[in-house]
Amino acid sequence: MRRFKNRVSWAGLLASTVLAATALAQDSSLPPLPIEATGTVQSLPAKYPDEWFLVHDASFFHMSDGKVYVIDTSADTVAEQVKGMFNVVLMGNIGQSRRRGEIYAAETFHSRGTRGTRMDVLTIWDMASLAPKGEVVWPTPKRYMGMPQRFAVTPIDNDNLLLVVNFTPATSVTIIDLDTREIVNEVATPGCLMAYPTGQRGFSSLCADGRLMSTQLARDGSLIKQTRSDVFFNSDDSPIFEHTAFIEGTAYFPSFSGEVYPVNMQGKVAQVGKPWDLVTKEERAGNWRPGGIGLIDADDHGHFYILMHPDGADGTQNGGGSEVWVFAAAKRERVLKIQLQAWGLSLAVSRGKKPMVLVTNPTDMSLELYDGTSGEYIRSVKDFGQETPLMLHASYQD
Amino acid sequence: MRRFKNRVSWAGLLASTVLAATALAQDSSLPPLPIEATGTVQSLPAKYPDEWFLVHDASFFHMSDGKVYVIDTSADTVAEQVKGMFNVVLMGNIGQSRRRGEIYAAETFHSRGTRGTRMDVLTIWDMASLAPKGEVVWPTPKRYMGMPQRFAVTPIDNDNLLLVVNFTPATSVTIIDLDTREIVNEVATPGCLMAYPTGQRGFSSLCADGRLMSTQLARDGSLIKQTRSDVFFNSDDSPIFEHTAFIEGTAYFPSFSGEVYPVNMQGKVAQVGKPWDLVTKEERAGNWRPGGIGLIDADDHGHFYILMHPDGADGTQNGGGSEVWVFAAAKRERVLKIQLQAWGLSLAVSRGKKPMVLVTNPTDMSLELYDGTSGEYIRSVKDFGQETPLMLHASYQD
Amino acid sequence: MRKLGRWWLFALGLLTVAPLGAEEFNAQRARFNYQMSCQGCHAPDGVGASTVPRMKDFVGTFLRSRAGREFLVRVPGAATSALGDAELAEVLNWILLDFGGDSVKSDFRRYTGTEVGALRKSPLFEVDRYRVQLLAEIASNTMENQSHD
Amino acid sequence: MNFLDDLFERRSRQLAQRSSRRGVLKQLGGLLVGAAAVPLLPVARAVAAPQAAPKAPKEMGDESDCDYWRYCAIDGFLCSCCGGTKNSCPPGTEMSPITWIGTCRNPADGRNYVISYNDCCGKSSCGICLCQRDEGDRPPYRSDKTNDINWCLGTASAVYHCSTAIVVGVALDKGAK
Amino acid sequence: MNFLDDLFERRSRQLAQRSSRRGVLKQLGGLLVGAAAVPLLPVARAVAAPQAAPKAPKEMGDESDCDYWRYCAIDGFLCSCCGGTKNSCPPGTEMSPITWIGTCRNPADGRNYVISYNDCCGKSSCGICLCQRDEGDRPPYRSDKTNDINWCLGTASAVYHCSTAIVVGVALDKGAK
Repeated sequence: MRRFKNRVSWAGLLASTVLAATALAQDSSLPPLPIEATGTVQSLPAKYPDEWFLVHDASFFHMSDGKVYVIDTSADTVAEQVKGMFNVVLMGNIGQSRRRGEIYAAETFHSRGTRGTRMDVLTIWDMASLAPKGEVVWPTPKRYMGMPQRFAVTPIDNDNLLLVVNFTPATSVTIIDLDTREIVNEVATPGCLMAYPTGQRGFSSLCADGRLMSTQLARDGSLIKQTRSDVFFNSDDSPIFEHTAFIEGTAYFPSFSGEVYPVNMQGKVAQVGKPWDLVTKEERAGNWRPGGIGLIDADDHGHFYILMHPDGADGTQNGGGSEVWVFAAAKRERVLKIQLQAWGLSLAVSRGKKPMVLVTNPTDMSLELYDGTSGEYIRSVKDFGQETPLMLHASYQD
Repeated sequence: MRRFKNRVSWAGLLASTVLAATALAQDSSLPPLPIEATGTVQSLPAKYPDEWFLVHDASFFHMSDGKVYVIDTSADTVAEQVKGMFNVVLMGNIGQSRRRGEIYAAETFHSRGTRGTRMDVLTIWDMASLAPKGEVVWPTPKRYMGMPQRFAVTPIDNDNLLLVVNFTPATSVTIIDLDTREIVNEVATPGCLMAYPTGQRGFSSLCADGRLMSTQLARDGSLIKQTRSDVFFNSDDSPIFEHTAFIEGTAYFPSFSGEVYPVNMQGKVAQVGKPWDLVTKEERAGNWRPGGIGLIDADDHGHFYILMHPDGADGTQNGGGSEVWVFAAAKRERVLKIQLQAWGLSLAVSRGKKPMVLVTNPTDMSLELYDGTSGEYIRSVKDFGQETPLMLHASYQD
Repeated sequence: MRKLGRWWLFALGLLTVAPLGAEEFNAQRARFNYQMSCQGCHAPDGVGASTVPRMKDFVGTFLRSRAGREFLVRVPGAATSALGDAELAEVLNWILLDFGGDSVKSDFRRYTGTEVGALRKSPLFEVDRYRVQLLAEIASNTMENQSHD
Repeated sequence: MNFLDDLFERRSRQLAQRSSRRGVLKQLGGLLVGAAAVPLLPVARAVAAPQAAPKAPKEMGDESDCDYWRYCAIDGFLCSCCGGTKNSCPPGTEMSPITWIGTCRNPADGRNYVISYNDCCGKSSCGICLCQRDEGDRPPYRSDKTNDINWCLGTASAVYHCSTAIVVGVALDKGAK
Repeated sequence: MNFLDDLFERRSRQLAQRSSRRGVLKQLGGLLVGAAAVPLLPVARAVAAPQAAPKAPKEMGDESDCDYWRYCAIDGFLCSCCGGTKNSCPPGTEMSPITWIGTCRNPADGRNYVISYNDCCGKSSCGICLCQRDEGDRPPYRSDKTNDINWCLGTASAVYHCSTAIVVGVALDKGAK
């Protein structure tokens, strides 16, 4: 069918070509094209525009060849959309520093590709050159490997320190000084995982027993104190996602069943607020629930965006959703429903004045861009060499 | 559409399930299933059956994660077809030893995946365990990297020596002793490339100036003599493919334009025979030409099989073909034309009594199996995790 | 599935196991709970794997000090597990009996739900170094006792 | 490439189907409430053939099918499709000793079994029979119940190839996890 | 995954089209013989807009299109689609100093130019705008005329990312290749 369609269009083309070829007088009086330089390599602005995203394709079918694409979603063609890429090997995770113009990628190498000695490395990428400008090697490989996360590689303390989550299955966080690019500490987080920035110089982790554990660090990365919250959810019966959106120092954690837990992360210790419903009674009856991988993100205007699906059940929590719902967090109010073209698996929302929502469409692994204010579908980003772009990150800028 | 079709079939399923659920009496009086062992790993026969092929997927979009699948083409379902796989990193090449039950893979690693120190390695895979049983490391990385080949990793001398082709762009052949798994020599082949087994203990290479260069080796891999043939083709105007099929010591090299050059490789020096036409006058008028990547292979009955396409032109030589033509080499006679379902890019032919032709269909990257005697289409091998299975190898057995 | 499975059992009236009493010991239930909450990392026979500590023929060593006894409850795998207090006590007792071997004295005092419930309220923040420290203390105490003997 | 296309379409279709399957089933007035938890295809298939009832342990269905009973909480490539089996690894890989555990109901005997989902490691993604069922799956902070983590831990290589589903026990009849 | 599907279908379609295009063109009695070697689309597009003729060097067409004139002998991913341009590498890659050379005819001035196809290296396959034209391509033993080889030689990394097409000279008028 495609083939046939194509033949037809070729026939049309041929007709117009006859015209073209007879009409065209090539101008041989033009001076010849100049000799061009070899060896030229492009670079990017040190601060990426709001419309740019980092698209993390862990390449589920070829994990030794994971990729992060830098994508300009304001452009129309793939050639204009793709600004560059870098590799992140074996289910890596990334974080960004606005201030330093750096992207941090936790990745894993084996001396023989898929076998041999394992080495865990944090690679520091320069945002302007997309070249590696440094690396930090784990003394013993132990970094967390799994579906891509947003809070497994987390800069804190005005980007002086970088936290990288470990899992062996013992859990800990490696702390890196971003000035010296050295590991300064490793803090155990027994029974708890991930690193959500908390206070001036700390982080919180979600625990198996339904608590949050907050860790306060000193300027040099040494441990000041760890504090466990009260139990606020049951990870068997009412689990919350490890994915969250930060709005003015509060992290919004959605639950499997459609509530959201606001956690104030501005103090030294995470303060869990009262959960509220994302769904109405009628929607709950239709089993509307949150779902996806990178299923929630925030804009700069107090809104968070979350992927929702109907007919939710045990087992649908990672599958994504047919709609994106937008909530004014402070008002606990839904302000917009975006009907996706097909389905969404992960999303990210751009910073700046005009929030744009980028969504992974898992049926063809394309990305779809929606206006975060009107919900209007704008364009797709596709055919950019992606395999499984399962985590999207808005670009940060000052 | 697909989606709709699916719903329909689900409706049917539901209907039959009602029947099933009411008819089914689960038997709780059965003894419980036994506890099963963990840690069990499968193995394969040391000699693969005729119906098995090695499918080399260089993963053109993820070359750090190239794969070779062991495929049983006699089976119906993918679960039965796939016997195992191993990785071959960065446009590798493989060879096999019947006698040793080994597969040799020339591959390349970098200390940081896609960057850092380069290391060229020959990995020796055990055919029964599909585990690596040894490796040979190049003192200076220089192995040939490109579209996969059949004669870049070549065992000779009853599999006592292994030849691996290098390209920096200076050309040479590294010689490995397969008993000691050590590099015993490197022989320069200036202006010539590849290693086609020649005589008892030697090889020939194709040269840019339209000659063959034959290299004779001593038992220890040291060089005895190199001999250049007369010019027998023009690589500008009448190039031959570097792909060839061996039948009883004669290598048949097809030309771009549809002739075939028989080269007797049984003596110490390659002897080029008189070329003959693969195409009739009428076919030549329709520009029927050979084309593809692994475009030619032989069976055990004196036949070679070659991918052919009509409307050939400069630029179509690597694109494959719509038909496979089968020739009785000694008689210079075409014995069969196989019309492919869609298109073929590479092929391989099984050894043994009943030759079977496996062809890469580039439109969906599936493999299609044809009866080499009748030309009948038998089945497809698909959905086996492949990306670009561009080179196929028949399995050898004694 | 699990959820639906439960409905199924309801439907057949198969909910047979009564709530766990204070000091009950049901080895079958304990083994099941061990499997569901611990075995993934600690292996079927408690030998552990790579970074996961060995319990087999060793776990009883911790009972030789009070801090060690508390340690077995306060480690994250126990303290933060999804098991109820009584279930957790039962699993710990089962681990000691089934895996402990010679490291457990035959007259060891079994954990109770009450004890476990109190201890697990303060899960450890740091495990590895504390474990080493505990074992060193236990070792030196043991040597001291032996020298007294 | 078709296979990817198919797999991912299938994945979202499956989700849709499962939802709607549940939806439809509910309307059947609870008749199938129990059966809904049972993989439908194998059941239907097994019933199609008349059965002598040997008093030996029994399983039904196709172990290379995502709907096979043991895979109720799996997320990954089925080793059955990769040169391994439901409970063994493909040649040349290593089974991870560290894993996570679920329970699934065997439709042949109505029992719930404890299933250990051991990953096979040391070669890259098998890429075949991607199966995501996620029933009972919890986020990674509940590590004993998560399939979102790379469980190639304690193996020589951390590279994930495929997943097995091994019967390691019979579940207690308390509708337990 | 659609993009792979598309790319590969496109690849075989392109082959088919090129063949048939040539076939059809021949029937036009040689009128278009010269033009047949010229990418048709850019020409047609350029003509559509009326042109003032500045006496400056000129190119026509879309450099992210496989039919762009410089790509007559290319085989690989177009750097123009990967964050680079027709003659420069994407950020963070390294241009190979060792390469192969072809000639292509610039439809704007009718001249044949010497084109250097330098690969960009050090990151894995860009994966975008796969373009295989192979005109004048020879097997690897003719290394000065082959695009089947990984030309990431003499670079820090041997990993191929994408291909550029750089004007390095004007060809002698002998219809050379």
